[in-house]
Amino acid sequence: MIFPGLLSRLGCVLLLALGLLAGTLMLPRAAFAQGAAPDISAPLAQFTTDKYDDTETALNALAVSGSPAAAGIVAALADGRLFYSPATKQVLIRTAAGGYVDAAGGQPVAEAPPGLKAVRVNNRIRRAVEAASGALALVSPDPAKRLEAAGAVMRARDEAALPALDAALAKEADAKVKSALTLARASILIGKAGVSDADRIAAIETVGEEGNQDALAVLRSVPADAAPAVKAAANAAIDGIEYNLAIWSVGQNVWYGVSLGSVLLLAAIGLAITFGVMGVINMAHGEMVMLGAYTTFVVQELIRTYNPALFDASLLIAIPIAFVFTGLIGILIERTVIRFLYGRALETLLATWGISLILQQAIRTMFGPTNREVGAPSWMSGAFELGQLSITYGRLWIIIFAMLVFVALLATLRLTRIGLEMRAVTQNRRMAASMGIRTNWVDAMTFGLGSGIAGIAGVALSQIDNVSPNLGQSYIIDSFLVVVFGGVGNLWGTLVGAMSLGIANKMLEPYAGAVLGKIALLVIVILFIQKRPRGLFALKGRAIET
Amino acid sequence: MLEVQDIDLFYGAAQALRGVSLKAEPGKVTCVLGRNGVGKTSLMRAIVGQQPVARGAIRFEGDDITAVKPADRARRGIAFVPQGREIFPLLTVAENLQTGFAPLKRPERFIPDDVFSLFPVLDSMLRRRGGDLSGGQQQQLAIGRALVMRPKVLVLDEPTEGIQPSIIKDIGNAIRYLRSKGDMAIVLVEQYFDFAKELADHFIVMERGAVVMSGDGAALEDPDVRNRIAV
Amino acid sequence: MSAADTLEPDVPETNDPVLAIAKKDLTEALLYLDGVTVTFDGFRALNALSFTVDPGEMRAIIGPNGAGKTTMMDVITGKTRPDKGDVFFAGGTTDLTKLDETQIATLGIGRKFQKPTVFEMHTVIDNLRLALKGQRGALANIFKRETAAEREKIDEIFQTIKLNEHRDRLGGALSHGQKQWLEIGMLLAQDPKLLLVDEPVAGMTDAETAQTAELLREINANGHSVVVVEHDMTFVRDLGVRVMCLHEGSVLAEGTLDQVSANERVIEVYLGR
Amino acid sequence: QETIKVGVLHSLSGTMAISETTLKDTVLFMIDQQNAAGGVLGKKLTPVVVDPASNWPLFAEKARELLAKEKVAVVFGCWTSVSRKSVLPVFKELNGILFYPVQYEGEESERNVFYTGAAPNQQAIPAVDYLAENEGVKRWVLAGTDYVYPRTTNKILEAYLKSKGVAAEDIMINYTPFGHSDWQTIVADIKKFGSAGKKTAVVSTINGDANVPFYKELGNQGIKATDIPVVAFSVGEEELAGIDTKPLVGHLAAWNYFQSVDVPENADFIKKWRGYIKNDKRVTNDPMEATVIGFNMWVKAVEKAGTTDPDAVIPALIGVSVPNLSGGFSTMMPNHHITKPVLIGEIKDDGQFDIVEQTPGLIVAEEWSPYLEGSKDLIADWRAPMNCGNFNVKTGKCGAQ
Amino acid sequence: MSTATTTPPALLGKSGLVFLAVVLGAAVLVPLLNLLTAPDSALHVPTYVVSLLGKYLTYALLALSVDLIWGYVGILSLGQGAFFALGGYAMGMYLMRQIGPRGVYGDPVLPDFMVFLNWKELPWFWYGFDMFPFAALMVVLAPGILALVFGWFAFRSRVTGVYLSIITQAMTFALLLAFFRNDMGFGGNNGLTDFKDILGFNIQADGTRLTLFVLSAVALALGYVLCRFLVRSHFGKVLIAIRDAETRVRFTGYRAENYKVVAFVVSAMLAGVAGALYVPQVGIINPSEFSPANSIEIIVWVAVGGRGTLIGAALGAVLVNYAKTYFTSGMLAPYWLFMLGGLFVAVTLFLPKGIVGTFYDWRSRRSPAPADLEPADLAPADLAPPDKALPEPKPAE
Ligand SMILES: Nc1ncnc2c1ncn2[C@@H]1O[C@H](COP(=O)(O)OP(=O)(O)OP(=O)(O)O)[C@@H](O)[C@H]1O
Ligand SMILES: Nc1ncnc2c1ncn2[C@@H]1O[C@H](COP(=O)(O)OP(=O)(O)OP(=O)(O)O)[C@@H](O)[C@H]1O
Ligand SMILES: [Mg+2]
Ligand SMILES: [Mg+2]
Repeated sequence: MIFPGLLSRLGCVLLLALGLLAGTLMLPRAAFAQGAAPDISAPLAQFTTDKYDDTETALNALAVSGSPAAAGIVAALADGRLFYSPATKQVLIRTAAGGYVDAAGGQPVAEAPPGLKAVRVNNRIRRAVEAASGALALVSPDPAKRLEAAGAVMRARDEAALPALDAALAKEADAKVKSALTLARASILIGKAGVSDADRIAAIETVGEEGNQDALAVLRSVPADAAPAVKAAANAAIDGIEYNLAIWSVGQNVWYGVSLGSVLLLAAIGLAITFGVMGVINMAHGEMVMLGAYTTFVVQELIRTYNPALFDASLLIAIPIAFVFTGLIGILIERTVIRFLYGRALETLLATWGISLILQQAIRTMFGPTNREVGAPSWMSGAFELGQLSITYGRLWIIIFAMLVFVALLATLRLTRIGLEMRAVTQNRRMAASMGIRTNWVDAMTFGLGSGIAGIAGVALSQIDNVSPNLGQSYIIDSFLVVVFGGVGNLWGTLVGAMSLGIANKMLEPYAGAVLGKIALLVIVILFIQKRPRGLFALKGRAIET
Repeated sequence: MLEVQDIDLFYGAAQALRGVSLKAEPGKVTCVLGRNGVGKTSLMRAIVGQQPVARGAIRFEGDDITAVKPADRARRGIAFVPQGREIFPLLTVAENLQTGFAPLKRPERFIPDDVFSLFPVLDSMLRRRGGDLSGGQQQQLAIGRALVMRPKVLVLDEPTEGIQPSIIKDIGNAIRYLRSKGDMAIVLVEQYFDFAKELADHFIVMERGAVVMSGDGAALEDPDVRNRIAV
Repeated sequence: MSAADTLEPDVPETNDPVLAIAKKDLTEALLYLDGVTVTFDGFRALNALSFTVDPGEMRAIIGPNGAGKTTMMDVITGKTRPDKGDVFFAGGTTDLTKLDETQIATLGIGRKFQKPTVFEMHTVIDNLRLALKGQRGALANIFKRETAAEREKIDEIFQTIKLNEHRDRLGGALSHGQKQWLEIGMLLAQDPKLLLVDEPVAGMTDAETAQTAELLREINANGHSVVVVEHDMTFVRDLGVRVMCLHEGSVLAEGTLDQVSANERVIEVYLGR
Repeated sequence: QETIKVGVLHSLSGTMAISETTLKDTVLFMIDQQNAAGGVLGKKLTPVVVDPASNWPLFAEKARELLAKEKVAVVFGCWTSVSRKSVLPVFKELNGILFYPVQYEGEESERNVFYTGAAPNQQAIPAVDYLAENEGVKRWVLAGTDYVYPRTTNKILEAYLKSKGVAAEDIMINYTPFGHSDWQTIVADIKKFGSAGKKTAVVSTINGDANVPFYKELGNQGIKATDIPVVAFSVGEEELAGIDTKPLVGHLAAWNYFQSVDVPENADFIKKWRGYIKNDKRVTNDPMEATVIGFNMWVKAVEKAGTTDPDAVIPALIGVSVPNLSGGFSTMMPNHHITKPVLIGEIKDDGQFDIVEQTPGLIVAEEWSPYLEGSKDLIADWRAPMNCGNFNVKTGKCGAQ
Repeated sequence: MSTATTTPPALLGKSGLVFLAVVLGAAVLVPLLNLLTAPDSALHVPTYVVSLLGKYLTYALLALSVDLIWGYVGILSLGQGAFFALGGYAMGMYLMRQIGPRGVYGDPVLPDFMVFLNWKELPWFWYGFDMFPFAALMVVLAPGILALVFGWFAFRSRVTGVYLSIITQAMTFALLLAFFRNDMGFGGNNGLTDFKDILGFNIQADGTRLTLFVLSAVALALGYVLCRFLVRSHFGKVLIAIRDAETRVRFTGYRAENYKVVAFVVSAMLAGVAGALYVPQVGIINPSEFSPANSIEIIVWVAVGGRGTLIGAALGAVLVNYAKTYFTSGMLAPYWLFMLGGLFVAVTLFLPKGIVGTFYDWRSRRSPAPADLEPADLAPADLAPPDKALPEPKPAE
């Protein structure tokens, strides 16, 4: 597999290599039956030339050297902990504790020579490391690691790994790992020179059963000069997989659509309150989202400085803070500006436009004009596979989060006293006051709620977009589009509007491309509004006229 | 209980009320009569606080409430049935009634049975949106909504407008019943003279923003009053 | 229109004789409704409603709140489309259900709304000017000038609606009752063949009510057909015309006011005892 | 005391502020340094800063204001091509001098403009060469924002790749709107394109804000540099400062300068810059270096000409050589572009670049690309007697006249 | 301002005359001061200022076009910039064709951007733009036809209020994306630039600049008279009625959609003319003119000046843009967004009807007219108002 879900979950193959090697330090001798303590000084010397070609040769030499030190050196290289001294040509490994040990022998070095330089790696070296460590990890005691290693071997399709693979296969007890190993072996066989046609066809069948994108890649690598029967088998397998994938790709597009939809929903849902319920044409809505994102940034900075251990919880901590903070800003805006504008909806456009300019520039002055880094907690990075769907955790959480926010908001509006008062006040402020409802308070709360929701949307959006002063601007148009498309004043409309726009967008994109797809979507919305001039979930009947 | 003293009211530069005074007492119905555009509605708005007064004072239970906000007047016990219904169009009938809970304490937050026995149609349409109701149904809802507040003063601006005769009778009976309980003061604007005549304990007649006549209910029998309004 | 048949106390919802009569009257009737049904989310606001209005006839319609009177007007003026049933105008020549509000208005059907609706940001006189019968085309109206005849007509209407001193005030600044009058004035200005008047005297004093009745009679005498909806029985009596009582979306009783108000069912659901 | 006014025409608000604000600071820093060193021609320099607010017509208006009203001697400014195009007529009309510090699509050479950023051959082509040679890339995704720079660059690259024997089906070209933020489909497509059994790389001319979500999506979908490397031409240290680069280690960028260039000149510059801006984390990047080079060239040319009069400074600028920050010298060529080394860097986990390749010598800009039909016969030479930005060697005529 | 009661309504009224005098006065004075005074004289108007003023005037005309539909018909178009840009592109295409072989590649027919993207021949929609009369026709036709088609569909389907606003925004956004595409043949993001001459006159010559300025002033004056005439006519009364109670208008027998379409098309054409005058004066037209934010800004100008007053729209446009010019230079440059934002907030709070609207209010309060409320010339009537936004008395709080 080229992109095994679990592999990418770790995000970085270097970590993987380290983990694999740590677990298998004692095993290389078994895997590569060799004599005792071979001499590795030649490869080590090559590490000190500061040339990628030499580094690669050295690495390959090490991998087959059978030296017990090899694994440690490879791990250090992958991890950027392998150093050399240009002066003394000594190669050293930095330990976790910060000290140095000699690469060849492993004895601690009392005093590192001055001017140490790291042995540099580039993508080519990284791939070589991966291949090397993959072979080493095939016999790890941990089945999960073996599974990952099998995937890595399959990806590398390095013929040199074949003996190790065979050895591992012979010993393997775990069925899952075994099939992965078989697959890896088949993948190598397909492209290997001098394999009998029958073996190749068998290998093609094995790979063909896997049925995913990676299998496709393997099958396409059948040598051009292969026998016709082999080619036919490969083509048949390819056709089968492509058909399979085409079906899955519909599902994949729907998934992309839903996840885009949930982003749109998050961006729009606060607006569904300030605009949809209150009728304020809130041009500063995007800036509320931005404030939420910056809150996340600040929270993460604080956590990084004071308690890095909490980093994984940083988003959870940021959510209530962003809600309260942006909510308070919203209340401030409502009390100082918006409240003078009720009944003059269009003027709210002017004022909130002004406010949005001010907020943008304020953030620019405080945090600078450039993007700020908001990190992803580990539980939000990576992806897993569901059939042929690749589902990223980040998106999954955003969808879940969007739904939670939606349900919470719906419940607040429908089931609570304040929800009722909000709706009453926005429908007839004067009469609501005469019913004893404190309209000032309700207005402030409603605007605060809408702003606060925008703020927590910002927490989520900080995970997928820039955290910059312009963040809000990029969502404001889409947000209005969603709210209006769904039907103003109807929360369900916002939900369905966001989802249908998201899915439509993602369905169009593969055919029309991103630009034309977006244009087509806009045109569709325009035409759709002709059919339903009050949006998807239009309120009907007399009630809307009064 | 409620006392309006010598108030002036303006819309921009136009004066709508000139030195109007009025009194409402518990267990009594005060009727405001007059032709179109003489300022009846303006007076009611002044009482509930929807329109500020330029001069004069409004007192309620001894306090000067001239500067008190409408919501706080409602919380003190002044309920309003406005001309033109002004129900909340997108709230259901039930929700419309529940808006009246705002001044109430938690245990009192229920809809009194009276409301439904008076206007059975509301009970059968609890889930319909207020704005979808027919005109007369909306008027009934507006009255019901005010009653939910258990007010001390009930201000009714032409409550019979657009209501079918049988229910007008019921409303009349209801007002009589509320009056008989003795703790509620009722201010009633009414063009339907016979209706007013039957209910009024006190009345004022307005003309061009000013009070031109006032007296006890009995004085309404005087043909003079009817003429005044008819001119 | 032969009334006798429809005077039975209880007219069932779909009474064949009624339909037969209605059919027969199609070519003579100015307005013809047959089996009109309107439902809102499953609620039947009109239930197979059938009746006709003859040219030059004035008809009063009463009925409990929610009986469907306003909905009936909505159907006639094109605001609401019926689920079922026919609505014809001018002797069956025009199917109103196929037309939109503007077309219906240009045919000569004018309406006064239950809740007075005037152009709030226009002066009273401009409200009348806009309503005045005449050119409706967009381009033509760019160069339109007011004629002497039009000015006279407006003055005349002002006499009737007694808002002369309010000529230059904004419609939105009028009191409720004044708006009612203004809307009646606008209806007069339109000079329609058929007037649909929804609760014209709500919020009027007794004297004004009498005047309005007089006004409507006069309009009717000038050859206009009128359909009036009202709850004010004095007013209906003043009109002195055929009365029809709606209930739950269909005709409950029809006849003179006395006949109708003697009807047990009408008393029960509408008048009260 | 008489001073010399220096115009600074960079957006400080709007969408471009994110990139351009730093350049404004750089010019101010350079002026500060120059004044500390005694100014120019014995006069102090005073900056005139305006904010064209990422609004192209406003660029023209502000340029006019700088030249006509403020009478500045030189202007440092612009980032996007359209802003340059917008001010161009103004500089020509009022005979001003503009230093333009950003890599761009080429196809231009004007008397009044000095281009200190890279032309496509000074950035894109070496990057592609590197990938082909070092990573054995056989299949190419050219992904860009749908505007002129990516379009032109990709046209050039496409022609170049084809000339190197890459088949048409091994090139995928994809354009996205400005500020595109949902990259799921495209990244998935890239993944699919890359799984055809041949080594695949992405050449990204994705612009500005769209990069962050793009890289985040790459990370999310687990596309690692070892699988499908991405080489970008618009992503530098400043842009990376907003991304968690751990999942991106190994992806590449091609520039003429990286902060990590390990030479004393650069270390010195970074130190002074951080001191000036009072932030010892502040990064440096390629357009900053281009600004610095341009500034120093202008100073040198003014001193050579003995006046700030554009008619004297413009010819004086040609041939001026100043140290660049990567240890060599850059020279202003007669085509008003400068010579540059090309550096390829791999992203490191600290947001810096590991320089994996550097061209041995300096590369001269090809302002008119030989790979484009219309421009292959054009050359620019602003020295007498040619004095032409678009001389057609076939017809022997200067095109614009 | 004359009230609507004088019959026939006075076409201009006092403030209208003042406005025309100012605009036409400027048209005469500015060139004179530019040509006849010495550059160091206090009265001298530098050429640089002339082209700035010329730009403001085209913005003023654009704002006027918005006010016609927003102030009087209640159509809040968030896509007015599209019509402006289309007019601009029509003019830009003419100017591009005028370059002829003077482009950098020396191609006699193809504009530069087509040459370097390897276009072989001129796309059909560029035909005819080498002729000024054709281009001039397209300046009004292109926006006019788009407005006609768009308006006809939208108004016939009774799309109103925010729904209309948002689809106009979607329209301009779609156009923005389309024009950004290089494949469209309009120069992509770089747009059309580097114009040489117009009708044979060098576009950078001072004389041409002055002429363009004068033309802009005259166009603004004519545009004002046209709008004023429209809104004062019976047609205009119907427009205002539509703004306040569209359904009622239909029941009165007017075909509201036709009225709206006519107003929309006229407004689009005015915007197109503004765009056409704008392009030669600023020297560039690029897709960012289609950006939704631009269109919103136009609305903001109108609101600042006073919606539904025409004069206010023009005034607001000039004022806001002057503020922008002023604030973006010098000491204030880093803070100019604070100022501009602050200005918008302050105007809404303290001058609720915009500058001109508030002035009218103040004047009528000083001399109480027969009416207690100022008729005809504007007021709220908002889209989807939560409360009916009318001379609603404010609660006593
Ligand atoms: N919002 C307003 N703005 C300006 N003037 C108003 C406003 N509301 C009412 N008026 C004017 O104030 C006067 C009194 O109006 P008000 O509504 O109090 O009359 P009313 O006695 O209630 O009449 P009606 O019986 O018709 O309801 C009228 O002349 C009316 O035109
Ligand atoms: N959109 C709607 N949804 C649900 N019910 C509706 C809707 N519109 C009208 N109704 C119901 O239809 C019925 C008929 O209403 P209509 O307004 O026609 O009555 P009406 O006879 O005019 O009454 P009134 O005398 O009170 O004006 C009422 O019960 C009303 O609640
Ligand atoms: Mg009243
Ligand atoms: Mg009704």
